[in-house]
Amino acid sequence: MTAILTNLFDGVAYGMLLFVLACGLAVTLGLMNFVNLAHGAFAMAGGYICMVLVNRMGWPFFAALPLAFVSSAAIGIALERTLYRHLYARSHLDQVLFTIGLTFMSVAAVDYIQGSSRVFINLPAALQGQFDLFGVGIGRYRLMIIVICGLLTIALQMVLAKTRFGSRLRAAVDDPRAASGLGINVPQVFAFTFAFGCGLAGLGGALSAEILGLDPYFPLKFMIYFLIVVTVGGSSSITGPFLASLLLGIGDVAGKYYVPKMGPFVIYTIMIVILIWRPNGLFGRTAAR
Amino acid sequence: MSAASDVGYHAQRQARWHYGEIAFWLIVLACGFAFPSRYLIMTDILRLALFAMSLDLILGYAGIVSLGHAAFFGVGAYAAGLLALHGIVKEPVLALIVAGLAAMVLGFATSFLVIRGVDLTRLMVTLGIALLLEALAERFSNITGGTDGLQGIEMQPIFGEIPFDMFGKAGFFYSLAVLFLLFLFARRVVNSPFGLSLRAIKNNPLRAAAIGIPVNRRLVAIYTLAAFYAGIAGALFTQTTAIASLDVFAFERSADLMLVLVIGGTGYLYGGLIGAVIFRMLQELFSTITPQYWQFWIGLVLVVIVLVGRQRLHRWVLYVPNLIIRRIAGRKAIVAVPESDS
Amino acid sequence: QDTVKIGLILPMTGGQASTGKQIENAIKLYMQQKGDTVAGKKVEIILKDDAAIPDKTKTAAQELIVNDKVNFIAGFGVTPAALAAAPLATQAKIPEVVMAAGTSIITERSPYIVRTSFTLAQSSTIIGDWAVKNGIKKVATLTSDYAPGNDALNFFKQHFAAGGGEVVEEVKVPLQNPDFAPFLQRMKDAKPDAIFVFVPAGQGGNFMKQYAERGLDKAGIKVIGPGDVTDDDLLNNMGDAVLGTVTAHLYSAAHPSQMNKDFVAAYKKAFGNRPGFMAVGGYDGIHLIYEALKKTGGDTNGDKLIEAMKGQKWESPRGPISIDPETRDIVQNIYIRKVEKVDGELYNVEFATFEAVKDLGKTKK
Amino acid sequence: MTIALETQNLEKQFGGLRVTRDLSLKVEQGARHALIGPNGAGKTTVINQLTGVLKPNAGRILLEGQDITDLPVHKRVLRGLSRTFQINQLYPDLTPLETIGLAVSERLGHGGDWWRRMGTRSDVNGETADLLSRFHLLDVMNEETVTLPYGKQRLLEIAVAIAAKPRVLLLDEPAAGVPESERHDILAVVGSLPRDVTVLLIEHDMDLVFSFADRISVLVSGALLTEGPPEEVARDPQVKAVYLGEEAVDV
Amino acid sequence: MSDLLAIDSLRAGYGEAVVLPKMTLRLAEGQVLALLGRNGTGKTTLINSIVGVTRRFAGSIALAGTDVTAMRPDQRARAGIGWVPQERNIFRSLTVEENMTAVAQPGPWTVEKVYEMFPRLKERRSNFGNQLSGGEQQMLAIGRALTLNPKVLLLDEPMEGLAPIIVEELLKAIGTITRSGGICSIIVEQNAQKILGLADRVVILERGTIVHDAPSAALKTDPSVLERHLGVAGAAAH
Ligand SMILES: Nc1ncnc2c1ncn2[C@@H]1O[C@H](COP(=O)(O)OP(=O)(O)OP(=O)(O)O)[C@@H](O)[C@H]1O
Ligand SMILES: Nc1ncnc2c1ncn2[C@@H]1O[C@H](COP(=O)(O)OP(=O)(O)OP(=O)(O)O)[C@@H](O)[C@H]1O
Ligand SMILES: CC(C)C[C@H](N)C(=O)O
Ligand SMILES: [Mg+2]
Ligand SMILES: [Mg+2]
Repeated sequence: MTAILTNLFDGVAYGMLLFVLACGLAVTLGLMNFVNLAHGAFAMAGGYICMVLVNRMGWPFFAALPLAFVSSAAIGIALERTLYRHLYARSHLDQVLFTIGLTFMSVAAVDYIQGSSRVFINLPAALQGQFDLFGVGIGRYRLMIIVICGLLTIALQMVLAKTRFGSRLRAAVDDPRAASGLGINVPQVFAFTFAFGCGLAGLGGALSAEILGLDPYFPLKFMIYFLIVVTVGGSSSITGPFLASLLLGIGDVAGKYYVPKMGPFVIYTIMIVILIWRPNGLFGRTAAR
Repeated sequence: MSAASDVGYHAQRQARWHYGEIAFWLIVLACGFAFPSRYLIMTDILRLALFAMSLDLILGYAGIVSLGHAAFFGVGAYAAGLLALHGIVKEPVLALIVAGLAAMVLGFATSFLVIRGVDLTRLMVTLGIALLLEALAERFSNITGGTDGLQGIEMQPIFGEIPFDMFGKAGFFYSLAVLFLLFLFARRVVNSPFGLSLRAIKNNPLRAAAIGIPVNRRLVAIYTLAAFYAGIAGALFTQTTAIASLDVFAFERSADLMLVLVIGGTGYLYGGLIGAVIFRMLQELFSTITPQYWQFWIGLVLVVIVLVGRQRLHRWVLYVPNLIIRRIAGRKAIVAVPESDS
Repeated sequence: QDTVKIGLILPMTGGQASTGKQIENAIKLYMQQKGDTVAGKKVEIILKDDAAIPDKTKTAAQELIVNDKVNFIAGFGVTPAALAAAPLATQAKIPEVVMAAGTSIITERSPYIVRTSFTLAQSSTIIGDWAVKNGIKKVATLTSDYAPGNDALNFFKQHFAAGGGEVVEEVKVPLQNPDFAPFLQRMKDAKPDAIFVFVPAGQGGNFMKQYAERGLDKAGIKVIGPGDVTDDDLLNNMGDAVLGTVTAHLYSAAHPSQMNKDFVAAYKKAFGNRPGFMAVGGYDGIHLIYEALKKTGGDTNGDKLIEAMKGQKWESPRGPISIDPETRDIVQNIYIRKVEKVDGELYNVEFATFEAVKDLGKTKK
Repeated sequence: MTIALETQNLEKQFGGLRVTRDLSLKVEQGARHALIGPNGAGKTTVINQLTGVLKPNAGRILLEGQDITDLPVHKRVLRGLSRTFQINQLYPDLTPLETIGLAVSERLGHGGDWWRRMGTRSDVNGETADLLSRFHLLDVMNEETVTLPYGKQRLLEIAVAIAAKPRVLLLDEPAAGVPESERHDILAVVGSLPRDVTVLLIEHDMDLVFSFADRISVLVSGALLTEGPPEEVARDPQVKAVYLGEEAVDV
Repeated sequence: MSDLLAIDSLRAGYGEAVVLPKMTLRLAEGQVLALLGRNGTGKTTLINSIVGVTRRFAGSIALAGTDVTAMRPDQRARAGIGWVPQERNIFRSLTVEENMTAVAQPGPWTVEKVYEMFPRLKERRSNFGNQLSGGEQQMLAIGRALTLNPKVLLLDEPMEGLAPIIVEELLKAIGTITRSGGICSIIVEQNAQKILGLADRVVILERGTIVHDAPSAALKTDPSVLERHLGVAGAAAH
């Protein structure tokens, strides 16, 4: 019983982590309809920035986290203004080409600057280790991830579904020309959203370093996971990717625990089955694009 | 000229051979004699070109995106490897066809999963299939050699006559012949009513069905054919390198393929061939200059290609050839205007 | 012809890039120290990236042999890459110097292969023996699911079981594995005395962090294994949880010889960080090439070079080593080390030595 | 008189919304039948069910007496049921020549032919040329459809539907977006169809409807309100109240 | 009365193509202008140029005395331009209601008032844009433009696809709205007869140039102008 609960806890934490990492992509891909395969590069940027601040400059971890968000968002906005915005109207294949190109560049650049060895972020003692809750081992760090991600999810869902910003964003995506003719400042909406997505990625990168490790190949290694989360979740809301992340996280952890031999089968099988059952993802809108 | 024959004439416009095309193939053949020390990389390009052509058949013509085309490449590769390793089919050409057929069977079986859904779903389902196969190949390491790959493959001479040499000369001309034959076949297919109906489906599946096209059946057919092509490419890979390892299924292989095709342009068959040349040459160039950071420069090139725009680049690159061709033939090179993508 | 060309094929990009970098650095260092001429010939290195993908290795090797007419191929970050190049070495009759890959079978695949790294059998059998003798009775194993991992597991099990130990849980993890949590939980639930771990160097950090997070250290479960998991390259970054981890390995940056101290100092000066066992493999590999050339007097005939390499004996930063004339594999000391803090930094401190260990993987066959 | 197209107790729901309610409609062979009704009455939805784009929740559809309810879209076309769309559904990258040529090939059963080149069959060429000239598309036949002016695209939309040599043709607002002066071209073409071809027209342009139809069905909220010859429908006070308004219709 | 909309020597088009060579047009408060012309004469281009989504080569546009030439489309919209595009351009992943609330600006026209005018929309309020019938989309496009509370209402073929009874109501409504103060409207329409009753003034375009500009009353008595420019025999003779 406790084993089940422990695994559930680990799975949820892992899923939440995937979610923070991927939800920026859910925003850019799902809502803005922009295939940003360089998403992981922003996550990596956030991770390395946090690492440098904490390990090299001695910042406290909790001060470095927001800065990881802000600086990734800043990088995001800079790139959006200079490069990305020219590509919204282009075909998906062009977007793929462009963002893979950026990813390659980021990988090589980080390799050049930071070396190719894996790095970790020094955690405060308060976040290390486990405590026992009714016999269930609760990792402190994982608990923190769950709390942060949970709050984030709720906030995001509120913003996107309940506010006018959300509908203006979707309008701008559906038909940028008409949207601008009807009073929506499309470039601004896009830039803000994009930056926010990058910021989330950066935060995710910083949070994930402890569990997934951080090296220059991060954006390539986890690209597939991000894409799985977004497609399985569907693009109509944040709830979809959130549930998909949880499902994958729990499925992956349980799979590894109970049938370690099956290796990566579990995730891929879950994905294929779900996509065949619901081709637009769990929360996709069927009458879509 | 009556209206009907006029219509016939224009309908065959795309199917007619252009001087540019003939020149293209002559140049390719000439390369085989001009650079005898570069057979290996050129063979590599040919394989990649064939593989890309396979993707072009489904992406450029039928609009099916795939990030898992390596699945078929991999099956072809392992099939050819196993056939040779266990001496089941010794003659390479025959083994090539058998391997292609194996991939084709897989293509047919999975096509039903792939034709559903939107682009993103297709991307992920195809990717998932390739990754599953990779995991399977890893699992059944007693058959596939696992992470170590199939080792110790020895290829018999082609038709029992022409042995594969270490310099890769036989491999090159063998690959070229296979590529050319399959190209001819593909060219014929895409210019048929069947090929046209694929483009119609890509453009507007709703209307396609509304003029009586059995959309799903056509998609299944072309997907299966493309799988055959990819399987052949994979088998060529094994036969010319005498190795098959897990990364024939890898995501990177499918992703590279996508890059190749997007660089070259989709929907006119030459895109994969041109893209393969450009991509491999760049890779070779950059990784010679800097084995560590070549990815940066490749990335930069990709970014620039997109920002400048492929159409414009093609126009620049083909400015001189076009000038010459127009002089001689009074028309533009066939490769001048790649169709844009879905 | 007065140059000797060495085709160096390494993973310079991709997940194994740090292996490639260490080896390349070590070779650069060696050539700085010893000069780039030997036996009157200029040594030229041609570096190719194979991203640890065997078919790229093979194409690279072929290109190097056919076009660049190299006299050696060297490097090889992973086992499949080393294997892929083997038939070419045989065909071209040039030496293949394996500087990283660690599966036993490699040297059997071509009479032209020599190895200056290590085999997993060497360290795994030693730690297996050591474990039973030091009161570890129940072990759970966690190994990466590929050839080197399986070598490590099998040789460990043989020796551990022979001594009366019991393996209570056996888990093979995928090579590319982001999160160890569920596996570690399994380990924890099995309540062993120790976990035997082999994961490729880069992942050691992840493993050790999560080992500590899950409180396995506090539960009194030790970590033992070949030294990859506490690779010097990453060790200092892993946090205090690694303290006390006991591994058997060929090299520690803390190896107390003067030669090693100089080596570490020079490496640090040149590249800013500590050398790991990969670096040593490269350093010794290029040394072997130099020595062979010296012995042949600059003759680059492959057969003569291989003959010259067989039986070479020298002092390396890792200690005394030699090339077994029969198997062309390395014979070296294996040290039992424990992670300790030295001057505020984490090191693998050697406390027991097994001398001149041959590859047991081969003698068994 | 034979019935060309018939629905029996057709039902369609979107979520909770009943868009087609127990609809039983008969269209006689050779009829010029119009289907009118307020916006959102469910006219397009009926067409979509007839052609197989949507599956009805209940009820049957008969084409010339045969049940086609479960046939896929393309099979219905091959049986002689063809349509135009309210919003053009064309192939942006294909030329009119290719579009029509393909439609003709498909109907003649050559669509799956993967070996013979396009344009080498004289029967296909002849018919394609004929259609292109009837629809004034010969001069633009080699231009990509996207680049054509809207009016031409609309003509092409209808030409494609007719290329299928339908026995029953469904027209969903064929005149939408077509200027006054060109509407008559379209009407003329449709009018020149052989008398045994049955036409079902949806249109909000009452001038067009009343000059064309010999029978009109009025659909309101998914159900049939009334049906009859044009004069009768035009006079019906209910129809005036929900649809026609005060507009004076000259019949 | 001052001009609410003033277009001066506007030269506009798409890419390199100039569709409107030199357009000058003024519209006063309370006026309803009918914009007629054959296919492809530039009616939509004129509307779109006022909105700001075409390429402007030269000339200026002023709205209620403010020069809006340099403004982006969204700024113009907020300055008081309400647009019903020819293709309707309903945001497909927004619900009916969101389609309006996303762009709404404060003023007399609220979502509720639009619902009063088109009860059909209220029934469909939570349908997504791509789940509407053709006519419903048209209604929504009009309602959406109204919730912007514009000073200048630009309607590009707004009657297309609407049931006759709705068309009647819509025409009345446009009249009322425009004349209720502070607003002027431009209606593009294919069927001249439909709007002659409503419009104060008729402008006919040919190749991007105004070839006829006169009060609509004049046209009612003299159908030959329509015949000449539009090729329709007064369109009334049925
Ligand atoms: N996919 C869908 N989901 C939910 N409701 C839908 C969907 N498609 C259509 N509807 C609704 O069904 C009703 C009927 O639509 P339909 O398009 O058939 O009307 P119509 O009679 O053709 O109207 P119009 O004359 O305006 O074109 C409309 O109210 C529409 O909102
Ligand atoms: N996006 C575009 N790019 C280039 N040219 C265009 C574009 N849109 C329209 N045109 C051209 O501009 C000219 C005017 O078109 P416009 O759409 O303004 O005409 P219109 O009077 O509104 O016609 P309609 O009655 O068909 O709506 C036409 O010749 C058309 O081909
Ligand atoms: C221990 C590692 C150096 C083993 C290496 N990755 C191999 O494949 O042999
Ligand atoms: Mg309709
Ligand atoms: Mg217009």
